[in-house]
Amino acid sequence: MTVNLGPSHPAMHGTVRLIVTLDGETIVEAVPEIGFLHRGFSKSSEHSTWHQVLPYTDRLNYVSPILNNVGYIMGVEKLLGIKDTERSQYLRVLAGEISRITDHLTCIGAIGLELGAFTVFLYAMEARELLWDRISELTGARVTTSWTRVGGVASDLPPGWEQKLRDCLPRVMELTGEVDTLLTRNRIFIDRTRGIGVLSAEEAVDWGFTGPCLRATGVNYDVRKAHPYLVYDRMDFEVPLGASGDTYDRYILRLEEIRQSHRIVLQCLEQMPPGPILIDDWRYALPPKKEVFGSIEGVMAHFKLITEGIQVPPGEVYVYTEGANGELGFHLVSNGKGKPYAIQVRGPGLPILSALPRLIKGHAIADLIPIFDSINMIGGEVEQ
Amino acid sequence: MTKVFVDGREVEADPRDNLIEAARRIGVAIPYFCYHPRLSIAGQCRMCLVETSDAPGRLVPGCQVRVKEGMKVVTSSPAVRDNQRGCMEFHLINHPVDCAICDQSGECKLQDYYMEFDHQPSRIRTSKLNKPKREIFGPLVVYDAERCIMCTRCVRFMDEIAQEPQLAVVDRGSHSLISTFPGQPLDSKYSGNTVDICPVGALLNRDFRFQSRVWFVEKSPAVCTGCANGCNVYLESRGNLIYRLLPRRNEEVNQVWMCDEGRLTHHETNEKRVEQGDLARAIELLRPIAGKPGIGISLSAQCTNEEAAAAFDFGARIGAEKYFFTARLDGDGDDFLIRQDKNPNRRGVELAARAAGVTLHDSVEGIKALVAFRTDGLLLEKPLEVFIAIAQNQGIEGQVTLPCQSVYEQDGSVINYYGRLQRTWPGVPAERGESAPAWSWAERILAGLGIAGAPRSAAAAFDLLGLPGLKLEAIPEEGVVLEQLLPAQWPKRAPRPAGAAR
Amino acid sequence: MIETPTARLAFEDFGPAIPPRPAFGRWLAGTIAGWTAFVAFLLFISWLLLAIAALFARLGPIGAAVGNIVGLILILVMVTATLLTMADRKWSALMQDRVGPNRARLSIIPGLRNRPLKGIPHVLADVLKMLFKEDFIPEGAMNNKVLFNLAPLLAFAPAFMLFAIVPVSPEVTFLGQRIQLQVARVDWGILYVFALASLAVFATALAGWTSDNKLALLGGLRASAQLISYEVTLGLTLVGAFIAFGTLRLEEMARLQGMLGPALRSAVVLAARAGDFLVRDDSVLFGWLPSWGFVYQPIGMILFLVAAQAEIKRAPFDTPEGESEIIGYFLEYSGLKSGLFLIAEYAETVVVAGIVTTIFLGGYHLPFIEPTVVRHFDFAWLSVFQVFAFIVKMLFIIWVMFVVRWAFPRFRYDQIMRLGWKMMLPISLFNVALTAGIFLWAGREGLAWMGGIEWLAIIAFVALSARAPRAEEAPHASH
Amino acid sequence: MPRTDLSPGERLYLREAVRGMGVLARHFWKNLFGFRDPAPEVMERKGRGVNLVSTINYPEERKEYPPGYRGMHRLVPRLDGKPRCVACYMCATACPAQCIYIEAGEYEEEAIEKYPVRFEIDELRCIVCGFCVEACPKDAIRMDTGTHAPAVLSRPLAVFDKESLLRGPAVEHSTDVLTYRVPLKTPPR
Repeated sequence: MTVNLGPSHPAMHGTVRLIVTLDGETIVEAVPEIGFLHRGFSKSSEHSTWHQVLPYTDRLNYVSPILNNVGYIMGVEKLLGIKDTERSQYLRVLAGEISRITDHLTCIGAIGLELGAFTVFLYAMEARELLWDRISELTGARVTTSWTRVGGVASDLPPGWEQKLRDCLPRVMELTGEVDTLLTRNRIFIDRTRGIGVLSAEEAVDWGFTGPCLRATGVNYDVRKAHPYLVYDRMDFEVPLGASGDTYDRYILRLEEIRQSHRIVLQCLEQMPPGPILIDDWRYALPPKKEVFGSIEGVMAHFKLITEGIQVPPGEVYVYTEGANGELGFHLVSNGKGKPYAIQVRGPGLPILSALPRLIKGHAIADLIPIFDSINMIGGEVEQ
Repeated sequence: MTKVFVDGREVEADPRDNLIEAARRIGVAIPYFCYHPRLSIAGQCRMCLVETSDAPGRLVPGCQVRVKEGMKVVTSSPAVRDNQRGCMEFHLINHPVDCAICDQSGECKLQDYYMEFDHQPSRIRTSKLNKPKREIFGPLVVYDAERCIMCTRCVRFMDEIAQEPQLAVVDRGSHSLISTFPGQPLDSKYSGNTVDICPVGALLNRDFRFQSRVWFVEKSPAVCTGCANGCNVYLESRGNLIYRLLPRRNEEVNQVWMCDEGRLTHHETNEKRVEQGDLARAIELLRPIAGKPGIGISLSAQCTNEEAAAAFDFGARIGAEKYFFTARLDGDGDDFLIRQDKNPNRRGVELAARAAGVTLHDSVEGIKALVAFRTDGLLLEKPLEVFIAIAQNQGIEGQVTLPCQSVYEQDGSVINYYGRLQRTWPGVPAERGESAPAWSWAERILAGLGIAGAPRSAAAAFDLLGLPGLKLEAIPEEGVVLEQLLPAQWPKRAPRPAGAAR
Repeated sequence: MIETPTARLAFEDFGPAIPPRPAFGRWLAGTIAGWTAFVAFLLFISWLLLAIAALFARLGPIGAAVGNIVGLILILVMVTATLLTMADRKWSALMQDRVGPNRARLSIIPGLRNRPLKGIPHVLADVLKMLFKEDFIPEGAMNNKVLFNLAPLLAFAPAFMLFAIVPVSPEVTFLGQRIQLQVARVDWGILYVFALASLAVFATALAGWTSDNKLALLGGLRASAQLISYEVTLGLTLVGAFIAFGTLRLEEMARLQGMLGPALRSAVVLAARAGDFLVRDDSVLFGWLPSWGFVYQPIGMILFLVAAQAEIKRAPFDTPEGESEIIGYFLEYSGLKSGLFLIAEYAETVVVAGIVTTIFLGGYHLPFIEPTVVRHFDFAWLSVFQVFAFIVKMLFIIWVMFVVRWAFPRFRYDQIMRLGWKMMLPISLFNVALTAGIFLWAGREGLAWMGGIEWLAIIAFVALSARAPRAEEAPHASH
Repeated sequence: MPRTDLSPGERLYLREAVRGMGVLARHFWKNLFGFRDPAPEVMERKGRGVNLVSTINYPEERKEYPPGYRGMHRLVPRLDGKPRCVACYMCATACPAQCIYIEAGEYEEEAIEKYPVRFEIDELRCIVCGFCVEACPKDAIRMDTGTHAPAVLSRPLAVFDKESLLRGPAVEHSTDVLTYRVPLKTPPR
């Protein structure tokens, strides 16, 4: 029996379609079909200036947009050969880790939701909303942040924001703890997730897994530790590892990563130095508003940057950061103009999604859903 | 050839070259404001100062200094860079914060050079000098003294190229500005060129002013339809509108200039267009009389070669009795770029007629039905039984009027007054209504009447012209001179093919 | 030129409009008033049910039955089930830190135009929506249109008929009529429940099959297997109760869990003679423990609740629906038919709660104070309170079932089967054997002791059993 | 994380069931009897007896958007009520969604020559990235209205024109042309 799940199906986040061949309730074969959310990211980027690509990156992994912003802008900075200010590095890490927490909360909530534990989903969403409120105070928008800039970030911490964050983090962790209570040791949940969607470490590496799904199999690879960028080398955090690479491990690993990200956020708040948040070089960063309003030099630099974009020297870079779901790579090619020649994104979701048929083969159709959720496919980054 | 070294690289330069041109040969761009290759050297802006081996320890203006055998030129030493920065700073002292309202921004040399050579905040703390803004110099040109950097390119152009000295520098020092003479506006027929050569936003085109930003419009090559000279131009268009025409370099037709009249020819394409046509009704009207005597074809000298060829083809297939030639009336001409014949393709229509072996009549008479391929200059003394017009602009209404594409919108070719066959390209991205080239309408009418074989593309129509060895796609960008059409008499200063007699 | 139509809006219409913070005192007063009104409303409903029954009872025995049908099934079950659709959403909202539905307005009533009324108009809105939505029958179902239409009826009707044997009040003289709030008093009592409940499986199977939809078919298959399996456990869990009470009749079971009839009457008479204010409730075990079914049958009660939850296909046993997997056997239904499936689920919840209340929670009995109430008021007042008590207990059970529903993830289909056959069936068999043994050995007193010990064991088990180490206590990889 | 097996208590469902129900029941009773402060900011709800409900009853209750929030656009007026905008098209250029349509016109008498005859924003196309605000060299467009674009019943209604966008407090900078420059001496011929 062939059953068609999606593209419009309650459990198919991000509109993906699974053509599932069943034997009774056992899955013989599953073919994921993507493309329903395709937006032509690469092609659209070629017609935008380097800065105008930024809103597109918001929409890659739309649950942790700041991590995409950071990854992309780091690529442009690498092409330009410049480095952002120290404070902006801390800000990027801070906001990025908050985004990671929101992403993991969403994933955990979705696992709960699809397993019928709707309450878990709502608790996770409640915690996520608290953090997104902070993000919106910081960046001006909850999800479509477009927050980073070449050479820094768009806005500094608003007054009183740090205290607000410190106020809301305990509540976030409390709700995370309640999710923990409701799911982690619950036998129904464990029966549904343990030994389901198992992938060995070797196979995971072969499939190109990264991020929590890879670490759930026991492979110790986290870009933040393996190739530290920004100020991650100054942060004290641990990389949790799973053992068996099943849905349960993927779930519990995300739960643990939330706690680790929480630690990083607190450390960032402690260590963050004062200083500028944007480099002072008018070839790359827009001049301060005062100069734009009042001096011809400022307004000319401003006009050139807006109309023609940042002049990026010809070259080709691949920049990889640890996105919420794994290694988020940006391959940027510049031909020396104000617009990218080509941009490709290595979304962590695609290799993981492509392993889905392997993961769910032989399981019941009811297991498809938790497996699908635990790999946390985000339509935006899989189908650029 | 003279051998010089620019930034350590060897350059084979013409002995008449100055340093800027020599450096340009290997792609090294020395910045300049006042220099123009076709104008005399002024040395006003000091932007082009470079170091040479001839004058160690001091900087020399690249525009004034000619190359010398073995000369070593350094264009990016710290001293040169420092001078460039200083020059920029100097030019910007009194420059108003006007990018937002200045039409030049986007193609402004100040902006380009600032980003390339300066990109530093301003150190000036005094207020800027106020000068007249928005001086209307003439019908096409408006002047803003604050933005002017006194490169005097415009003054030199009017003196040397237009040869109508209408501009001058008045006042002194930082108060100096460009001015017209009292009671004498800048009304030269070439005044638009001063806008083109102005490196900043001081002289602006009143026709284009505030219509669009320069980075929104798309450039595409075309041939001006204003007169028989066939100046090479760039169209700048967006959507289905053409915003302005700029001269395109062609040494043998218009050098780098064009006249004011030609600059305004795009208005015909933008305004008062016929947009819809009832093809079915046209076919209905023609069906009973097709093949019977009494059908006339008229075509205007505004037609492209393809349209003209298709018109004769159409006439032959439908059994036309008579062919009529219409044209716009002659206007003023001069001995430089402006011709009296205000039609872009009189020679082409004549050529097509010769190829088709028909005779062209001037006044429309002796027929019952008329199909007009473009209606410019068409005069009907009495109403006809059937009158189908393929027209670009509103004005003459036939029983059926089919919308014709402008020359700027279609693929095709025209022949200028001295027989230069020049290609023109579709330059407007968006379609205007149902408009189509006249040859396309001819083909569709014939198809509706059940007559096959008419040319279905511009290239096919071009082939009817019977020009051996030439294909439409193969016409080079600068055009081909058809030797048999070369005139005996040349206007005095008009650019002409290299071998032509002066 | 590009023509774009433009919008002119009054910008004052939208903008931050933050209401002032309400005073805490006002909120408190409102809350207290609201709860008082709720209790008063329940009391009024109790009185109304009795009054209706008494009114119809004037028309003779058939009239009495009709009165009970009207009062219990049409008013109590139907209204409760309807309200439960709302309560489910509101309660879940409270559990999940939400506000819950509050958009619908009774805009045709002048004074209530802009009042959300805590979301109550949603009940009406839901009903109207169900009634007026297009009744769409998929093409594939047209071949079996009769069966397709029959399925929701088969789901709906038994759910309501089940309540016929639930006693809501004791036999009492109310408004001059001898009445008891129970539709049918039959010897085979609870067997009626099992007989009718098994009809529901036809509804799911028919719905799944006739929908001509693979996912619905899967749902129907899952439902038939699940329902049939849990029927066994459902029956066995109650066998212990039969043993304990020695009857199948629910009204008997209810009566046995408190003082009624002559015993109550004589106790009150004695107390009146002595002038006591309080009258001792002799049915109370050991002086403090109401002799309710849960005392005798702890395991039976828990298992019954679980099995009933599975039987009415509610989470965590909602695999037949499985909204995130296969959407459910009623996938292709729309409009009123879909509504029938949904309301049947809630009606079944009410019925199960009613049965649990009757068998395990003392039915309509008020512990400790029944004789005192009769001493100071009279039997008619007592019955009003008893109906009230029944409704409150029933609501509590419903609430517990809802908490269960919202707290757990869903089982997988095979895990449900394993739970049913390998865990619940053996335990319930064991429970039957144990109960029978103890009853033969020590009678009901012994059963009470056994129950007490079992409760202690369960509480100790829940409170003291070790929790496996938490995730964060385990070592991390770090480098 | 080495795998830990379930303890016997957990294997029997009941223990975790009770714990889970406990969490829910705690939320339920706290929210049922808690004092719901409809103040929009959840973080400010502190103190005893306050419930946990974080949902906001939009539109009766509204959350105040934070100061930096990118809301609906407005065209900033000058002190004399005309828009500060000089129709430089920077916002239209910077906009990745191309939602801004401008037509420029000319003031006859003022030192600022250019002004927008038409200035329209299609709020449906807008992706609220804020690049237009960043791109404006005249501080003429801002997204500080503290509201968002309203819901509309048809697409054309989401296109806001100059008059409806021009609102909010007027702004003047010392660097404005009108502030420091003498009036145009020679009116255009």
